Amino acid sequence: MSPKPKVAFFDFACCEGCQLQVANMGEELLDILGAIDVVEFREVMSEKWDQNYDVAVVEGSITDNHAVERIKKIRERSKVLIAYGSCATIGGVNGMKNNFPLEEIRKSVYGESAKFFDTIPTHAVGQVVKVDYFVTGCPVYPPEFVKVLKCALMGINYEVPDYAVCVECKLNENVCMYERGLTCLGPVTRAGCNSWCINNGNICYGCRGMVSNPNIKGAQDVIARYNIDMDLVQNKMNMYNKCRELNKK
Amino acid sequence: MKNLILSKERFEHFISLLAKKHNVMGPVHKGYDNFSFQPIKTAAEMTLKYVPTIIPPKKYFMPQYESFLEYDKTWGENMKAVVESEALVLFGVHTCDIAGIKALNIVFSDRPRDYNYLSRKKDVTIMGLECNEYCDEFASCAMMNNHLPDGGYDLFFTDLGDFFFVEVSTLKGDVIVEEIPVFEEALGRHFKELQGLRARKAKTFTNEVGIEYQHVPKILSDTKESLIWNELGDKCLACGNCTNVCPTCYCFNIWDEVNLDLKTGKRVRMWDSCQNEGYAKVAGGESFREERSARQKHRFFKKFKYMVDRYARFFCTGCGRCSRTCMAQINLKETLKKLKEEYAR
Amino acid sequence: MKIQLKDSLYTLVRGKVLRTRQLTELEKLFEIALPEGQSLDHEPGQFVQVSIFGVGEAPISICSSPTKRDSFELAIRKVGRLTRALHELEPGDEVGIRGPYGKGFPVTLMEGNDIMIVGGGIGIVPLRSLINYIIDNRRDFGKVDILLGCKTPKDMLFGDEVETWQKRVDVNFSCTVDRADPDWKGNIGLITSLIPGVNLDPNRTFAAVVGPPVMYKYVIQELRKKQIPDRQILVSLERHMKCGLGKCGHCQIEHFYCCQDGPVFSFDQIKDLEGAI
Amino acid sequence: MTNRNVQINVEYLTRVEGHGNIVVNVKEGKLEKCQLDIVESPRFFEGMIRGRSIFEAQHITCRICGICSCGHTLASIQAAEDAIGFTPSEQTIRLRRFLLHMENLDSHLLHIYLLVAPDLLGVPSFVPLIASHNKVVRRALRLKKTYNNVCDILVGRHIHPISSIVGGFTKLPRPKDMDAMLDLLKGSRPDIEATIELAKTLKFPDFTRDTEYVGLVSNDNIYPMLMGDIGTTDGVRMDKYGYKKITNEFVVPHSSAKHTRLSRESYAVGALARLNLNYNKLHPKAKEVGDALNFKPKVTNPYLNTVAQLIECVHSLEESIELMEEMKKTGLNYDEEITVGLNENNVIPVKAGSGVGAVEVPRGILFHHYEVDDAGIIQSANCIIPTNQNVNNIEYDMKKLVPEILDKTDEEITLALEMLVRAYDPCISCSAHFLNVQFVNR
Ligand SMILES: Cc1cc2nc3c(=O)[nH]c(=O)nc-3n(C[C@H](O)[C@H](O)[C@H](O)COP(=O)(O)OP(=O)(O)OC[C@H]3O[C@@H](n4cnc5c(N)ncnc54)[C@H](O)[C@@H]3O)c2cc1C
Ligand code: SF4
Ligand code: SF4
Ligand code: SF4
Repeated sequence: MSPKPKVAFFDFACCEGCQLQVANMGEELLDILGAIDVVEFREVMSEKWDQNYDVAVVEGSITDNHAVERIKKIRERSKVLIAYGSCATIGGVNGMKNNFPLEEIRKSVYGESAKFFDTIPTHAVGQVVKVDYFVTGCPVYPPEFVKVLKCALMGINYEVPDYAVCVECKLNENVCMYERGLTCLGPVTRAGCNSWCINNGNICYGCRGMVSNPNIKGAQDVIARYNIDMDLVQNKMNMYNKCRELNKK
Repeated sequence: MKNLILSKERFEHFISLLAKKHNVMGPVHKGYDNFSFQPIKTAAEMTLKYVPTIIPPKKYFMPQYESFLEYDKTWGENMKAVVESEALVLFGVHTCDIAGIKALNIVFSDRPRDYNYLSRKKDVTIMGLECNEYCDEFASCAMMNNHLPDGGYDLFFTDLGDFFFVEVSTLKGDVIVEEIPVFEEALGRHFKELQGLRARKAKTFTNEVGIEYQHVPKILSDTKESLIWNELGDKCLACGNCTNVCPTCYCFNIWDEVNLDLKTGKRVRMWDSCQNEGYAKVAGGESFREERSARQKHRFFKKFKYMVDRYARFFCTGCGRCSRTCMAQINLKETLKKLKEEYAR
Repeated sequence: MKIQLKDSLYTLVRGKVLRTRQLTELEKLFEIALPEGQSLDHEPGQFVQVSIFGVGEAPISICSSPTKRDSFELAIRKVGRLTRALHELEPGDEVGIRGPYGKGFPVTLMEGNDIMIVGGGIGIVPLRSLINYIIDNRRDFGKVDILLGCKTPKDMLFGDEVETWQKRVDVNFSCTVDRADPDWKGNIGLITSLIPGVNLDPNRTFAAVVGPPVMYKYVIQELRKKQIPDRQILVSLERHMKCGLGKCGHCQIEHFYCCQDGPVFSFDQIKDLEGAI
Repeated sequence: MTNRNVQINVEYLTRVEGHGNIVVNVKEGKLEKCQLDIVESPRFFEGMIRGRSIFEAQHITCRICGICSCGHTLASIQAAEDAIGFTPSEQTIRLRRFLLHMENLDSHLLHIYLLVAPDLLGVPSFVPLIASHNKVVRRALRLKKTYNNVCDILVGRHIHPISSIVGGFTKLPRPKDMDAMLDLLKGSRPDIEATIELAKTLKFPDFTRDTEYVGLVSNDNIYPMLMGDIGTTDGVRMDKYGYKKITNEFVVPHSSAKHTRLSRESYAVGALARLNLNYNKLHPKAKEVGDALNFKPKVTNPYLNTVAQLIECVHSLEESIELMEEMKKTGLNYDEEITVGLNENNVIPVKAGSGVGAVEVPRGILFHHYEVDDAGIIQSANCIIPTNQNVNNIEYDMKKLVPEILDKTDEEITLALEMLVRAYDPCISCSAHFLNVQFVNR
């Protein structure tokens, strides 16, 4: 490859855990830095870049008008745009905001001063501008991030697995949560995290977004067997996936 | 054919000695009545009365994930076909799982032969273990005629109270019993006890579904249009668990993984499932089994018809894993029963 | 322990791209040679697995005739990850090749008989291999009819070659498009409309049909009307394939593996199979 | 000089998103305006968590911040358990303390190496250091990776820990896991020692301002991180339920971050505050390092927060090794492994109540407060983040600092202010980002 590609990292509303996840890769990070030229990375760098980016890596959801303008500008300046982390790819936990009327939730947190805050319903980055690569997960699974980065550098596309987390979970030989009497969102959630949460004894919360053709009715039937309030189930499904609804319009 | 006995007192000793010389895998309790084949060093780590493991022993023959080609941009000289293999002893394999291994053997030794599978197969020693009772209500091993030992192992153990009756089936097995001198010759009374057990089993292990398995292919072809398939489709979440845990499912996917230098890399394969979205999709967007009902139907037909047509062997062992694992409670035995009722009408 | 295998099903041989030619906006033709002048030695209708390092592998029909021995040709439509990368290749670049795989057209069985070729859209790709084989061995076959159809005239692959077939005295050629442009002089309409007009002796006719999935049903109906026996109707099926060797399971059609038992089947073999056509 | 006019407006790269602002206005040598605005892009966590099960609380609120997600997790769990009246086991508490140490190590090292060191070495970021100080960068990454790996073993991952939940842990480390963690921790000692050596060579600006330092205090001998009362260097002491009296949140017109004050105009939290309050409870090895670095509480130079962090690192490392070794000796009770999703099994009974969690996270004391109904559904929530508590104190620091350095150049003043703010290790995620400085209309 000619000169090393210029890569910039940006963040919007999020916890910045995903960029930390990248920073946490240890010395492997230096291998990555050997393959690319990081020109902007706000969390750890003061340097700035005024030309176009070969690759923009974007984290976080779009939650106010300012952000809409900013992401549009980033898109214009970038050849390739990677959205990483659930906030960016599917709206993630920020989407829970959309469960409430905007006015109401602003007041509930900021009371009188609510009017100072410009806010719009939470959008995933891909719901505002075109995204070339998606790395879902809250936080991202570093091996997948590296995989996608390599695809971007090679100029080939990456498809987020469209099969359930259960596939990886079974391959890891976990005891299924349903056998333990617990519900789990694995069956409707896209794989690619190597069933991270279940390997560690927790259930799947659906942070990677739903498979393209989930059997929602079937899943509700399954969960309903456990005598749980349907609202709670709905809440659970919406924890990361609320922004899906914006697509339907 | 050689028959031996191993007294229960010596069993622990046997396993410890075996584990000193070999990599031994045995059924280990993972909690919640789930088991898994895991490396073991002592008999105490194993649970011999176990419900079929989450994943069958096929993982030792075709690992969930394996790389089989290392190559780079220069193509020719640096390309290496590789296989990761290790000599293993599998202890305590149930007859249903042995039947599963036999089914896989056929697929991978059918020409053209898959040497990744075959070289691993060569490295595995199989020590079977008889089920004296049903593991649970999901099993249908009697219907599939897999509840009794029928070859496919090196040694076979039957628990007869104070001792194990040990059938030495191959030279490989014989080498092991010779190198670990804890076995005694089987005498007439031992054979008698074995026959006693088999007679008891003949009474308890009866066809669970009430269909002679030879008839299943016909029943399936005649109920192709049945609404039962749609019912399964409505319930199924397409999670793929039923196929991933099945001892005879062998589908896989292939892709390339490059290293960060973008110059070297490998080609890998990972288990795939006919239940997954995209499994049968071709360029142009057409998917040959877009409906979940069609995928479920494919699964049943593959087990009970297609593979029978191709290899004259059923690709269901009756282990019950698919039903046990399905959170949508799609049950193989129940489904077959329903199909039969419909067929009879 | 990692062992190196002497022989593996998955080893690739090196293919060198000799020439490329853009056929249409989406399709490109590649001429590829194996090392040391080795011949691929395929049957018409067979396919190879083509690899690009780090990107992957895909089954592609061989579209040149086996009579052309020092190189072979592939016509590739740009649809996804690998095919897009293939389109970037230039003469001199290398690809990995495995194969040839599968069952092609049973040319020895077909010899001495009349041949009818029905191709729709990209179906012409595997058929081109057969057509050129027949033309190169023309006197071994009886009467030859070629019927081609595509969406619009500019989608017609191998246009100049098709013209030479059209001009030959030893083949009967006809062609149709769904939508014509002003320069079009041929037929307009579905390919099925061409079949009734063909004069044939069903007992000594082999029909080779390749096209998009929807086409088969209607074309076969017409052929059966012409009384061509099912075992003499040959089709080539496309399925998702990964290994090409009857192992990975993706291409299964009932008890057949499309990659090993096909992709060319006689209609007789598959007519009762669920989801084949 | 004294009649100088200075107007500084620190514009952040993220200014566009409205994270934060430093505004300094000196007119004719007189400081007219000096404020730190946090105009954080609001995410409404406290609002959107309403209506959710208490068992989901920690899962959601840890997403407030990726750096201190373990801290948020533990504060949230504490509040949740408090609200439903659940008492965690001794074993659980030990493991939680251990987890908090890992986060402390990870976060402090990130701050020391990636954020402070470039300032002190005169480069804009750690990237140029890869070439000039490759060994140092490698050590930093290695250290971070080590504590991350420990977290991976213990709770699945460091960012948004998986297995630490209300009630305990969903997965407990097996003996071989404990060995692996101990190996990692002990293996990191040489790198920590090298870090101390590096710190000895660094020079920090000379500036002091006495303020009130706030943190957890306790009556036992444990350096309080996970549990305790609230105490201050001005002698205030109260239980955690009084947190609102301590933080005295008030809104100032220029900032969205709620400001806090206690006995005086402002107070500080963080490593420096903790050392000023509990220095004698530190692990002996940490005290040794403190002596070697000439750290003598009460220290009132805010820039030395970085040194305090390093001393705390030694404490966290040594105490976590001791904790793990003890647990290895006694063994763990694996029956305590639990999973509660939506409380399907009623593993943990719920009841209506109100609960507070007060935990020392790397940047200072963090409060979570939930009210739940009898079904365990959250009715209201309140989270007070350390950086918010520090904002007011930083402003007062700046007000004292600016007049002292008016003789310096614009660049120097800006750098001194930036370094001051950075020294507090403002939670990069929950609060502002201080990278780009602009002088306006000087
Ligand atoms: C026997 C056979 C002969 C073929 N001959 C030709 C040919 O001569 N020229 C040509 O252009 N194409 C041919 N194809 C189709 C070609 O294999 C696919 O277009 C190719 O695999 C897509 O790969 P990709 O990486 O570009 O697409 P991807 O990015 O992997 O996916 C794009 C789409 O292609 C589908 N797809 C992926 N892999 C396959 C596969 N192995 N088979 C079918 N669809 C797939 C995917 O489901 C997806 O819908 C043939 C296919 C078969 C089975
Ligand atoms: S635990 Fe969850 S992800 Fe795993 S198999 Fe069960 S449902 Fe699927
Ligand atoms: S396990 Fe059950 S839900 Fe999952 S794919 Fe199989 S049948 Fe469907
Ligand atoms: S189909 Fe079900 S019962 Fe039959 S072998 Fe597979 S998992 Fe076992």
